[in-house]
Amino acid sequence: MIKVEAIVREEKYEDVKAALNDIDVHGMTVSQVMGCGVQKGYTGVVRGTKVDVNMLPKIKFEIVVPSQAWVDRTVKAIRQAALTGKHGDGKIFVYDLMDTVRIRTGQAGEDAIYHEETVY
Amino acid sequence: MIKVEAIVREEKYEDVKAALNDIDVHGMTVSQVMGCGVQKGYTGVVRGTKVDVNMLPKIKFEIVVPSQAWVDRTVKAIRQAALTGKHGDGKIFVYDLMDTVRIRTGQAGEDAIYHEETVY
Amino acid sequence: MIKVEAIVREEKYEDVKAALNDIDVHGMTVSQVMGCGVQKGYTGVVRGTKVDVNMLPKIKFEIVVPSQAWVDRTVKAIRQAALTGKHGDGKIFVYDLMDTVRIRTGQAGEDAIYHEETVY
Amino acid sequence: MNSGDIAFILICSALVFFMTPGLAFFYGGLERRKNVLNTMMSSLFIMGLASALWVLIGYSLSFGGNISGIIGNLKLFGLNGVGAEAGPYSETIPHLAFAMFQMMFAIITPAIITGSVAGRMNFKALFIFIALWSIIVYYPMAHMVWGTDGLLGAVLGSVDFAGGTVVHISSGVSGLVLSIILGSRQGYKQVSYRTHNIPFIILGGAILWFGWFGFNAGSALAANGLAVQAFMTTNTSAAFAMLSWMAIDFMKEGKPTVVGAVTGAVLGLVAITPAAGFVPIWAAIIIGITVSPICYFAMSVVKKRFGYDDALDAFGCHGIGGMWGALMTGVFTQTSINSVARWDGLIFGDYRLFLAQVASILITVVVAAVGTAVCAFLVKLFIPLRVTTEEEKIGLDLSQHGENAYPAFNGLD
Amino acid sequence: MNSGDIAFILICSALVFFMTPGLAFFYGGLERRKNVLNTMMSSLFIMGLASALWVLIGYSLSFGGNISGIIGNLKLFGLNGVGAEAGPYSETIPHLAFAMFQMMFAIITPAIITGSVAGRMNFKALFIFIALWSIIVYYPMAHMVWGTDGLLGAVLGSVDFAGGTVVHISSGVSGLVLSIILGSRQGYKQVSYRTHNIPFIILGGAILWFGWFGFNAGSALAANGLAVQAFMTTNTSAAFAMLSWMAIDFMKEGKPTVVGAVTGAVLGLVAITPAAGFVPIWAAIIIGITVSPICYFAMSVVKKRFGYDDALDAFGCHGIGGMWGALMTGVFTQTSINSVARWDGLIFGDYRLFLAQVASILITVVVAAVGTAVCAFLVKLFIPLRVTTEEEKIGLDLSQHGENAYPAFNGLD
Amino acid sequence: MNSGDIAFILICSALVFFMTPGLAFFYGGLERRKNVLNTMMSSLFIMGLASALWVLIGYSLSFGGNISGIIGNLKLFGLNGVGAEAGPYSETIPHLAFAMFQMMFAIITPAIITGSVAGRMNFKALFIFIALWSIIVYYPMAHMVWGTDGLLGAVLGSVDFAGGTVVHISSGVSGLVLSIILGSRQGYKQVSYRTHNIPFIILGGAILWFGWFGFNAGSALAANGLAVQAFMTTNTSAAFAMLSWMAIDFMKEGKPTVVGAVTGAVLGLVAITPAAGFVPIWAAIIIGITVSPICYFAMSVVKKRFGYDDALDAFGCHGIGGMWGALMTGVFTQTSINSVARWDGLIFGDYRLFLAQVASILITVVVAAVGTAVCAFLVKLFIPLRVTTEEEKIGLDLSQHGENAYPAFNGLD
Ligand SMILES: Nc1ncnc2c1ncn2[C@@H]1O[C@H](COP(=O)(O)OP(=O)(O)O)[C@@H](O)[C@H]1O
Ligand SMILES: Nc1ncnc2c1ncn2[C@@H]1O[C@H](COP(=O)(O)OP(=O)(O)O)[C@@H](O)[C@H]1O
Ligand SMILES: Nc1ncnc2c1ncn2[C@@H]1O[C@H](COP(=O)(O)OP(=O)(O)O)[C@@H](O)[C@H]1O
Repeated sequence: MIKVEAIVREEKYEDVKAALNDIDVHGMTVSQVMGCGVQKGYTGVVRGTKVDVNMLPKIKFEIVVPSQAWVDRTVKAIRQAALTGKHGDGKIFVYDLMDTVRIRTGQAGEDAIYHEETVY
Repeated sequence: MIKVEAIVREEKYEDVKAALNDIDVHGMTVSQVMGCGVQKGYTGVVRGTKVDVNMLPKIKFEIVVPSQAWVDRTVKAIRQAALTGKHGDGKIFVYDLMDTVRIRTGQAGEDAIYHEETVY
Repeated sequence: MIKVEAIVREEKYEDVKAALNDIDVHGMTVSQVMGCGVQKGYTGVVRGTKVDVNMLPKIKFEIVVPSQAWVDRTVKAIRQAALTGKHGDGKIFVYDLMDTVRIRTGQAGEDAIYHEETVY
Repeated sequence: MNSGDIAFILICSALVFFMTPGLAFFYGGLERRKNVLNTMMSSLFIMGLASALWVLIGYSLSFGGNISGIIGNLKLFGLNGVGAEAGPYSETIPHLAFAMFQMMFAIITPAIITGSVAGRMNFKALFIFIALWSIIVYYPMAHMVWGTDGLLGAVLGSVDFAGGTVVHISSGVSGLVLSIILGSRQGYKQVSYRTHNIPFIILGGAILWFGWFGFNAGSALAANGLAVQAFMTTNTSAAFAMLSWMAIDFMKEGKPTVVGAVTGAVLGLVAITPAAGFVPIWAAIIIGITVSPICYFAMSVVKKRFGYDDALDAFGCHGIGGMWGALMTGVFTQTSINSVARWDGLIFGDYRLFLAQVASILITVVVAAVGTAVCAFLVKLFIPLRVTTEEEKIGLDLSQHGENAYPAFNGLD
Repeated sequence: MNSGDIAFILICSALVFFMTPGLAFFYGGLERRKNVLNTMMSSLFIMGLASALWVLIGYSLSFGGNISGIIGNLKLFGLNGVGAEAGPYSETIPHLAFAMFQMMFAIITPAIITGSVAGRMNFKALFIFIALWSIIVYYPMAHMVWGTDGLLGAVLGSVDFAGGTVVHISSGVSGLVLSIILGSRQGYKQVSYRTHNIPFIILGGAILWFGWFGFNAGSALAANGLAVQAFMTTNTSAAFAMLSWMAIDFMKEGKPTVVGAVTGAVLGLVAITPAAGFVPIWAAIIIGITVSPICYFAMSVVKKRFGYDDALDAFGCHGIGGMWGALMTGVFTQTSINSVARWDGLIFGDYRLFLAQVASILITVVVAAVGTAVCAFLVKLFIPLRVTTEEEKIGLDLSQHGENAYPAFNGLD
Repeated sequence: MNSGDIAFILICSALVFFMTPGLAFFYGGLERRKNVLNTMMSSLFIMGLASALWVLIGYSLSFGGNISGIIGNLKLFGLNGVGAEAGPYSETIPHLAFAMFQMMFAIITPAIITGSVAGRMNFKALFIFIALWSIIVYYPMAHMVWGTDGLLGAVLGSVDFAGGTVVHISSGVSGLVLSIILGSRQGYKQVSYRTHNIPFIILGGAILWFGWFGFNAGSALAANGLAVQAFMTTNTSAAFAMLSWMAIDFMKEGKPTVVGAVTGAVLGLVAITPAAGFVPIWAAIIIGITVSPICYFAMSVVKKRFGYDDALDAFGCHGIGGMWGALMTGVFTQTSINSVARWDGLIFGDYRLFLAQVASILITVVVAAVGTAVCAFLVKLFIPLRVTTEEEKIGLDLSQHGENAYPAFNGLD
């Protein structure tokens, strides 16, 4: 069990989601975060006064996959979809997991994230 | 130090919190996330036009506990409280931690999450 | 690669950010979370009726650093900035990472988080 | 016909109309996020339903003819014959203008009820309930209080300037009864219900206060000195009630709350409604100061003691506040201000009006309570009143309307 | 001069003014979060631009003099000579009051267009487009329909009480044409566009309904029986259209949506606009009930079939709804209600008004479509109509205005 | 008595009333999220407090009797004797209607001040400050400018149509002084303060503009040609000021901001206030165009240079904009438009009105500055003016009111 955590640009949210779907990654958890790094934001203007906006909205994807092979595919897909080539494209962090449990069935380990049919 | 991370249905938030309290887990961090998996959302209608909602709001609990025994208790409590038996009940992910520090006291390791009296 | 995750008081957000800047940590991801622990919230009043607020807004910082030395510096800086001495100051959790990738360049490992010039 | 009066009543009608969306925001802000749309919609659909019913039969049943002082008849069906000429209720404005102004009251009154049952009522059941309630409770109430030869007004001699009994007591009591029939929300008492959007409460409260000028001053049915008097008593009562709630908050918790201040202002408006065009300004000060502690007590102590779940305090605000206002009208009315009142109030040494007010309040309580029970019973024959446990948990926005109020605020658009 | 009429028109002007920010919220709530400010600003800046143009040349070109029944002249430049005395359009109010009331229509009409092009139009291009469109489409339309010796009104004999053709058809059709010229938003059809803030839609819809009383009743230009009649038909149509949309939602999805109910109410208001002061109340009921299914069909089926991206349905609501209203005016008008109409409607046995209405609709469609194409062409000579792909992705709030609507709601402000 | 005039003043009073919650939203949207409720409440509680004071002593001290041209007396305590008959200020409306209309000005004026001190003032201290300020600054100002035999108006001959000095200069200058006494917010200059909810700014701005029609046109105290003139100059100035701010934004940053456009509109409204019923429409265009750059300079350059923390620019908008308007009134006034002015403006060759205006501005500045210092000193004797450092960090919503504006938006309610 490995977790791939990607921080990407807000406007890339739909592209990344689509790219993950394309490689058959359907399970994911997404959240809104703020980030800074090399890219340091922009300067807004409120009533003529400059205002620094140095935390930018980013999207965090968390995807748990069963193997390193899946990690590679996932990272590749995300990179392709999220790339603009400009500073601020984001980072991908990879973590090891001890265990996973599917609440519905109680399945643990790989079974917990293995996907049968997708249900609407 | 082990982190239990549970993604559950939004409407189960209060039940899970209560279940954790019951087994004397009082420290936790909670956030709003969106998720998809086997359960793929629903179809809304805006002015007669179908609109797919395929990311559903979920609640993420993060609970750091000192031992595997606590992990088991915690996972069990969450599962019981969060279960509906339908797709979308969520997942529990378990991670290993290198260290923990309590900001207030500087205590590290288990002490950092050990709870004295609860203070209002 | 190590991740330092700090949960701090909402009103300490700017202080912590400044403290991190001071020790030259520029890359970070921040999000809003809710938390409870020893500190159990406060009691509000709506139209004369007491209302318990037992999840308090907190800020989560996630900072990936290359080495244990950086972890120590970072933890120290955060502690100093976030400390009030009262319950609820928060916790710092430290995790091991398997890998890191910079989306823009594809760099992995330390290079992924190493910062060249900061760009606006 | 007087163009100044017509202009005034037209604009006042628009102001009263605007109060119903104001109420939607007032209530919507008080509710939990997952129920905000359902809460707002519960007021909004009535802008459609009650308008339609009013045009078809409501005006006729309320103000057309008279059957035993209880209700009108159907001679004015479809506003037939209600046109540009003056009607029986005012000589200076078209009959249709009077019907229109009154329509706005028939919209907001049932909307008030919905505050009591927020968070758990089946929307379809609510739709039918409101239609029935308009016919079974509202039209008779309007007739009895304001109609030609109405029982409470013309016969008994009680007075109600802009709807203390017709609007506030009737809706507040109906809300209470319906909320008891429905039962409490899940986890009521264990879980704390916080407001989800206080700026919306402020917005709603501000629109209500703004519109209330049309409500009360407009009830003079002319742009004259009486309208000015009603306008001033209205604002004065609201102002003092706001301050008096702030004082209670301050004394009890050390901090005046925003929700409390807005609630206080609304209470002042409720309480002055029956009295607005009958009492002197100093009486409005007294009415405003006293209504807040009384309703504070009802909402925080009585509600808890008896354990009913009057979710957004329709009863605590409008029921109790309306009764207090109607009583005080019996205390402070001066026939010299408005000769529609037959007798002076208690404080001026005459007890007759006061007794008429008490009788009028009691009859209103009975009509509202029994009428609501009957309506609920009828609806229940066809459709469950309450949503399922699961629907309630998920929230009524999604379960009743398939919508999410602010998907972008934790979603990603 | 009549002070009642002056008071009425002044307040009605304020009410119509308030509709434009109402529209900003109605549209803003419907858009995605990243475009909400741009969407609102697209209505707001017109409060500045159209007011300025109107004072300088707009009123003169619309209502000053007459060139071939098509447009006015520049004799009243800068409102020169338009003052406290009565003007040619009403004897009981100052000429300047008439110019002011009409100004409010010249503001909201172009604002409606912007709903069609939300989410992708360059703000600077929109600014210039709106200025051109006011001159090329709006002033001629206002003149032709309402001006002395105007082609559609005075000459052809078609009627338009408060702006079915001038306001709604012209803006709706222009929106459609401009949205086709611009092309669809990125990912249109693949990605689903959800509303981002339904309470704002409710707020905007409520302000629109509230202001519409000024729009329609004020168009009587006096506080008289006709104004009362227009007020009542307006509310009645809105109410029935809301209920009829709720019925469709219920039949199709089992759940009435909040967005649908508000949309229905707005449709009822659109459709009754040309008819408000010409038809009996029962006709308003019919107009209200029928407009919702027709527009529902246009928005959900026709739009999909043809694939144009009328983002917030300016065409589906105002274009289609306006046409239906103008047609129905030809069906239900009674000269006995308002003798401005030369002939009775179709249902009363006379086909002449109906034909005039059809002709008037067709001419309006042509003027709006051609005028819009011309304006877009002119703008394009200097500035691209559309934002870049990247700007569109990032959102128009940041790319066009450098702002973020609610930074605190996922930010940490 | 004229029913048209009464209708007009009643509705205008309601419109002006509505401006105060409008201001609450305008200010609330500009503030940081953690202070939004406190910022809104700072306007709201004044709806209670200033109304109560006005009824008790305010009207009497402002408009009852005359002591040395500086202040009235207490003969009209509790509005005693102010009733349905005409009063000394207008023959066509009841005396009480005039008192009511004026009350709305006494509410909004102190509310404006609170913009300067947002984010750091102790709420209890603010409460007492506002009470004192009303008595020490506002009532004298109102008397001096508008009261019988008032120093600035009747004696000196300066004119102020709807409150340039009384309302805007007095509140803006007081805000500046109070913000200096309080000191800057923590981290002012280091940390950037962003607006937290721009749609609320739009909503507030729109309500202000809408209500301002009542403010300015209503100041004619009758529904007549002068009211129409004031209405038109008001809208015209707002429109051109909005456009002129957009032009500045465009020239300086390449993008017109939404906050800027709304700010510009408000500036146009401020500047035209003293002039509305005295100047021709072309002068309103000039006043509108010029006020934005002047205030832009004050807010962006002067404020930075001197380093005071006028948080939401009450001084930058109302102080500076009001002075500019009062000056321009001395330039463009035409006695032929309104014979209340004794002399024509500078541009028509007479310097006397201009000098009177300058004197009136200076006196207002002194009264406001000294009065504010005195009030602040008095309050400080009993209670600290400023919250503690920790309370400021946590936010004033929680620390002053125990509330959280939108708990559900990052909470989980
Ligand atoms: N050391 C870090 N720890 C955690 N998150 C980081 C770190 N560095 C960058 N990030 C996240 O990645 C985002 C993009 O990083 P940035 O350095 O601006 O761009 P790039 O990776 O293209 O050089 C940041 O906004 C932040 O959310
Ligand atoms: N592979 C995954 N990685 C991260 N989060 C996941 C993953 N799979 C599922 N989730 C999270 O768990 C939630 C529930 O999963 P889902 O597959 O829909 O239901 P179930 O576990 O009952 O089959 C999702 O909405 C998502 O937030
Ligand atoms: N066991 C835990 N797991 C995850 N988060 C925790 C845990 N304990 C505390 N936290 C987080 O740390 C915050 C502060 O903890 P708390 O115990 O209240 O204060 P202190 O650390 O000062 O004793 C909590 O609000 C919560 O977000």
